[in-house]
Amino acid sequence: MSVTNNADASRMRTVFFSILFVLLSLLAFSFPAHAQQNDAALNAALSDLNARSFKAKTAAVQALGVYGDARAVAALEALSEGRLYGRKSDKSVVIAERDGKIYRLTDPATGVSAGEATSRELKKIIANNKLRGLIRGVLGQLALSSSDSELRRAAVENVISSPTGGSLALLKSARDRETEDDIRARLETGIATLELGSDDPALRRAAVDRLADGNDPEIKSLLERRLLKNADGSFVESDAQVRAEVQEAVSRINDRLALFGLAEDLIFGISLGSVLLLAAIGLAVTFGVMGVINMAHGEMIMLGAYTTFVVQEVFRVTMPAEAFGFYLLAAIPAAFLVAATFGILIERGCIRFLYGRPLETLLATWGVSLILQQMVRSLFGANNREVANPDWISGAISIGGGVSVTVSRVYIVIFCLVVVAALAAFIRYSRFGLQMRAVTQNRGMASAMGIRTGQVDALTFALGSGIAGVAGVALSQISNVSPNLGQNFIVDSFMVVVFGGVGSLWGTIVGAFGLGIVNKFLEPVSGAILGKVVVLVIIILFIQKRPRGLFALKGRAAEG
Amino acid sequence: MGPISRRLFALESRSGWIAIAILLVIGLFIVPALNLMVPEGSLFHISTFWVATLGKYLCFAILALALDLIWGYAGILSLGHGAFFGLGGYAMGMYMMRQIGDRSVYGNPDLPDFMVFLNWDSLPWYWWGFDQFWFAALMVVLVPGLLAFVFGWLAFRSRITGVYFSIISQAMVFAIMLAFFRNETGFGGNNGLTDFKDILGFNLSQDSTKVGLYVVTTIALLLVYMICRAVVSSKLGRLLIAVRDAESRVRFLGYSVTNAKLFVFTLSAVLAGVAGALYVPQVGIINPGEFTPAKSIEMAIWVAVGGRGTLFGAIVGAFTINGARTYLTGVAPEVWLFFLGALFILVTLVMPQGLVGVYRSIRSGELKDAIRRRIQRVDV
Amino acid sequence: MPFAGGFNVSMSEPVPLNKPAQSILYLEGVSVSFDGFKALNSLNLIIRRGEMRAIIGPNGAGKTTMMDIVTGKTRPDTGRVLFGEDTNLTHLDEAEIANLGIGRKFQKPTVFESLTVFENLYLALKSGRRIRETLFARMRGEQQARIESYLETIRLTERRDDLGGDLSHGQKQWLEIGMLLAQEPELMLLDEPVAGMSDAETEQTAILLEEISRDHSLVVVEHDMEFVRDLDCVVSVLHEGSVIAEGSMDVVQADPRVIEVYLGR
Amino acid sequence: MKSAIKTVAAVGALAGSLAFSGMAHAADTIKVGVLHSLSGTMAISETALKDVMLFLIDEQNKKGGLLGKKIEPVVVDPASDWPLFAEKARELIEKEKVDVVFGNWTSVSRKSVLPVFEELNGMLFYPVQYEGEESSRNIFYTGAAPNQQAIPAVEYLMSEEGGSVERWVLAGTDYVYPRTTNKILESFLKAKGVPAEDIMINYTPFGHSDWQTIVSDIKGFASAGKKTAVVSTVNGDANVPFYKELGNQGIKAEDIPVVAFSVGEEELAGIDTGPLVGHLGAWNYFMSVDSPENEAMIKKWHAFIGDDKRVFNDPMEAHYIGFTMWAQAVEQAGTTNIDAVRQAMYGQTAPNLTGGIAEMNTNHHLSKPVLIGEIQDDGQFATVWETDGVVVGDAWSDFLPESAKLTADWTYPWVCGNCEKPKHLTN
Repeated sequence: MSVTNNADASRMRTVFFSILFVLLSLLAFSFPAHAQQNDAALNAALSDLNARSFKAKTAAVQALGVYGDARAVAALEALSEGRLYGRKSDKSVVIAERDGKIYRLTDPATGVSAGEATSRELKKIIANNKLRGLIRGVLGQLALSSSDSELRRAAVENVISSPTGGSLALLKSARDRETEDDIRARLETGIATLELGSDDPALRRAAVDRLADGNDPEIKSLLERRLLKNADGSFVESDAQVRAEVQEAVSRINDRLALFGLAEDLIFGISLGSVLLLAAIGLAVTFGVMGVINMAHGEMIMLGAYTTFVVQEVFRVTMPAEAFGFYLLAAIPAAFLVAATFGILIERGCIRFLYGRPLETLLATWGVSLILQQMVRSLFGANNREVANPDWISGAISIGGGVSVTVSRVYIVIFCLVVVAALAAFIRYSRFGLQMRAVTQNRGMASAMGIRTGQVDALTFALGSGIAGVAGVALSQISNVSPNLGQNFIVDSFMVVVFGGVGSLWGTIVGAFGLGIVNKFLEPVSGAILGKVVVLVIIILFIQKRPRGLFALKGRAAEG
Repeated sequence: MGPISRRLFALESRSGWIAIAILLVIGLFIVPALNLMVPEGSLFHISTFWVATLGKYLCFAILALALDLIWGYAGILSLGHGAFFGLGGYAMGMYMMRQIGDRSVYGNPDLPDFMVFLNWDSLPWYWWGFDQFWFAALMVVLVPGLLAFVFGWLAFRSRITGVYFSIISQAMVFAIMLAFFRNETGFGGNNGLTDFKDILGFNLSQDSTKVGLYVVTTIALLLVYMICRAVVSSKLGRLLIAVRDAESRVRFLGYSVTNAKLFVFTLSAVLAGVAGALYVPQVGIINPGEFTPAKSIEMAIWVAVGGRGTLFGAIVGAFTINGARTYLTGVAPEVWLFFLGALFILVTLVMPQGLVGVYRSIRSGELKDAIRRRIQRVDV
Repeated sequence: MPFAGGFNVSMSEPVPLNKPAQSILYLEGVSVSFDGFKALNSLNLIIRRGEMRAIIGPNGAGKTTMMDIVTGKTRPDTGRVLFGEDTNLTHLDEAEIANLGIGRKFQKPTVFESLTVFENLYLALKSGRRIRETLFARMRGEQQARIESYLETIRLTERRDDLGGDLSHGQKQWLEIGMLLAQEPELMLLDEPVAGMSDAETEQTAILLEEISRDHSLVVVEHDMEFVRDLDCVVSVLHEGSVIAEGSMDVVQADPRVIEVYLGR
Repeated sequence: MKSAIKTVAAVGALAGSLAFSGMAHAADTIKVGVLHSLSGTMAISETALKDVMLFLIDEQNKKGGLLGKKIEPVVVDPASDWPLFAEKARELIEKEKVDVVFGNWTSVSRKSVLPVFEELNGMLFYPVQYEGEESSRNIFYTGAAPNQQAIPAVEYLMSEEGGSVERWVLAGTDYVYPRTTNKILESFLKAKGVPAEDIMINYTPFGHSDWQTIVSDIKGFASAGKKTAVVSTVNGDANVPFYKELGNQGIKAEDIPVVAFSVGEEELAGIDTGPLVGHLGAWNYFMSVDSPENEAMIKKWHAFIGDDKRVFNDPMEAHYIGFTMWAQAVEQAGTTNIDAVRQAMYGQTAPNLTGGIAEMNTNHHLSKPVLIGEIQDDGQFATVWETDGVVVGDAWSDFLPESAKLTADWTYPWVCGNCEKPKHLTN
């Protein structure tokens, strides 16, 4: 019992502070001139930010929110982003920008430079999640009146996701001022979510009407809570009429969400499929075309990922900050070259002696993979390396219904398709591709026609390895970059190639996406682990039916 | 004596028999005696570490024999033999788990600790009977055998051969690994079965028990060797080699390749299960780590290194690789994988017949010819 | 029951056939296609018991496919394949068909290279084919004598203890024929038995086949026209998956369609 | 026939040379075994612990060693292979005759070596936070027990300062540590009045790399309008893709904070922490803690390893504390005899690097402070909360019915790792 009491009390406190804060902030908006003059209060609030207790910091943030001028905004932003420091010498609060080994300081109260300092002379002012949430709300409310529509758009989201007691009034006034349709729509929704708790049944009904069109799971659960009963047995939503409408709205949203759920599984499946395809595509060349079981295939992916890391570090040191984000583009050819070079070394040094003995290449390349793993471990250390997601592939695109697609995965799907298309075109149209197919189909004849089969073998293997390296660039964006990276993909890659049909690029594509989608549809039903087991069993049983995979060559030629 | 029967005897030459006898004497009498009777500190004392480690190698040797039987003779490379080894081990582990009784941490005589911990209220049906040694021993051969039979029947009937078989057998062991990692599966999840106290009433932490297990394993190795020898020198052995060389020819001769493969694959799985069952009491733990695909691949490498298609080679390979691992992980812990990797590459490239093959070519003077031929082949 | 196994009957228009009583192999309306390519097109063929038949035809005419169908390696899309009186072969697998008494030699000589010549024959020897039987098999003196006699027949007595892989190309062909003999089949299908042989070897092979044909039904697919002529038997000409002519070598060679097929336009 | 005899002789010689190779060792050093995986899946975490052991031994030798003898590290590689752990443990104790072993990371590896240490009466210092439910006479647990990590973290999140969380996702890798921790947390939360529908438990396999569905489920679970937090016991390799997915799907710490018990500075070094700012970790040590001991230690560590980017983390501090206590105990006992040192270990104290004093309890677990930190964009944790003093590590959790009644105490009158009543009460 005491637990709930405590929680209630804390909620009460929050509400109280919020109301107080909104009153104060309204005051601030009405008398900005007065506030700006009162620098003493600003300074006091700023120095309170450096207090030890989070309570004092909270109060200081709220006080700064009341100020609402540019200086307060700058200080709050700095605090939220971890750029606000306390100078140890005079306990003053400064905004610090790192510049190599030193920090350039700015006095938040005046906005002028406060000299430089080393990291030893400064102590970071820590914000916790609660404080950051508060700052987000405060800055959002301030930015609601910004002239920049992008800022307003973000601000609306921030206010809605961190609502306080006064948010409703703010949102309403913002709506009345708003010129952009989409922002106003968002504001309307935000207002409706708040008005759902209004005392006026008419307002509540209007809110329900408004919200019934949405497909946001948060709104759904907001509505669902109106249907619950209070502790005393009465309904949260007292009006039966409204209750019925809420019920109706919930079921409409549910229908839409079910569709979105299917879409989500499909999207996740495609995304997983593209990862599988990337991992397997190099193998489709070395195993599918050449018949070489390359157990070091995973290590080629790993080499690609480590090349990405090295290119990133080179960019970090040599390139201006704006260009840093494009290290990924530079990493693609680099990874291809590195992995292809290793591919040639492996082919010339090892595999070429083993043609026609596929099971022995398996063992030898297993040895190669051990050596490569240990090599990377000795060079880069055993732990994970950080490969940053550049800004342009960070974040997510919301497609409604609580479903969002992360940008990096969209890029991976696109990238994967581009790689496959490029590979297919290369094999089909280039002279080398022709030679490659010729050597695969009839080595003796190709050799008699003057094709240097040894060279073609080496280059084919280099091609497969290089593509694996390129896959490593993409996989470094969503996975560990560690010496074990390759091992995580090797079993899956072989499954995809065998399932799709050895020697068939098309089969590999269909196999990868098929397995990805099946896996993702199974996962919610059976859990992640059992889902994977089921997929493996499906593959094993499927191979019984079609021993050569989905897209196998038929007839006598395939039975050699 | 006809030519065939002469060849039967020639397979196990007199020198072969003598070698077996010498190894047996060392294994069965000298090692235990040096461990139990020679006082610690003496130059001739063999520490329990070596008895336990050799015991482990012996299990691996049985496993390697099992794998050699199907790969070296019938040409079936299974990359999933860890499954049979592990299942045999689990069957034995379950018996020893049940023997713990109320000496477990939570003191529940009816449930193993991990079940108590996961709030299971009763023993799942597949644990029934494992408090009886005979039942567990039966399961040691039955479970791997049955799995191999079903899996093999599906695969061989559909004529899945070569690389395809290798890869789906890898998928099988991988699936089993994932299933055993799950705690709900009821085999202790990642930690597996551990904390064993005794086997058949013998305290596992006593040196004499360890020596006893070691001796039993040595005898088991001999028996398995004899079984494999009997199989490969029978007409069936010829048939298996024939299957390896020209599978469709065998079919057109009227033999059922499926049945031949199925028989030897199931036999091999059973032997692997026995190896696992002997392994677990000696290392004191069985967990899904035994099902990792890497381990199964490595088993094939033992056979390749020792010499495929020679039973003795499988034993040599298992001892060599595992001995090297024991030695190198202690002496060169940071770089030993380089050595191991290089060894694998070297063996496949320059010793296609493995160590035993090298030994034979040195003896017969074929080595020089072989090298010359090899160089020529590369030039082509 | 009218007998329709006559020579010199053009089979270009498939006529419904009635199975002759003495036929050992009877194919009716057999068709099979791979990825749209019709390898056999409603093929009709009848081999009488004790007959030796040569089958010729250009590359891709369906000769090997026909053998695949008979021996169970390939399933026909349509058609009937009967062995002996009324054993339907289309549902049996290779081993079952072999055990019925049909032996086959491949185009590319296929022997067990890691086994000795003697062991190759030992495995082929007609005896228990079950796995249990092979596991506990003991060689009997009578079996050994038989192997020795086959060795004699295929002229490999000298090389009995050499590995199959060490034989010359021609010797492998012979060994394979020897293995067929050891199987004691009623019907033998030989796919290009003299391909890659020297003239002397070819001649010897012809003699060998004649010896064999005395107590076996024999179907020989061959490219070597001289060799076929030497066999002196009925010849069927296959083209695009059907028989276009049948008869003695002279008759067949005079057939305008055969000439057209072989000489082209 | 000669050949066979030769073969046998060769095999014998090989075995012999293997057997003798380890025998020659000087008796005038004190040997410390280091049993951490340097290859395989666990090398990621354990290699750094091997380095820190070499560092600590080097430091001690600079101070003149122990009992006038130099300390000699014996490093072996159990290669993330659990049965190999047991073999190597036996090798260290029986063949190398080490006086103490520092090692292991995973629970299964500890379970694998435990019978070896008990049989041969060895001494193992185990430095990693773990699930508890164990107290061996031969193992000292210097990492956190669940009550030193999980419970304080959840209490913090429930507090107003931590965001008044009411809804909980317990996400973990499917093995014993997350299972135990989640069970303990579940009963703790229920005791605190959290209804069952506000707790979601999810398990994933080792090395799980595709987190799209689960992160999306978490988002869905969090959309119920109550403040939601994720308690992550996700292990090792799976963390990077997990956090990347969190960051990419835009889950901000202000909305859904994730508190992890297996993610420290070493793990964060492999992740771009920009999008993760504010997610939490609960440990007994953070590298960022501003204390003179910590600063000095990091400086010496960087000098030793020759790379000032290398991090120092909680298990490393645990090794530091364990090693310091062991060295003191050896000095006090005047011998490396295991039984004497064990007795001297009880009540042994050593300064924490974060301030305060750690103490070895008679249940073989440490008393240590608990710190909650938020991830910063530089890959460090900023401490946002800490316990007032030290917390005594519990071998047996009070929140599990079967274990609540058990006591671990290796001194008179108990002398027992899991007993309901003292063994020597009647004596």
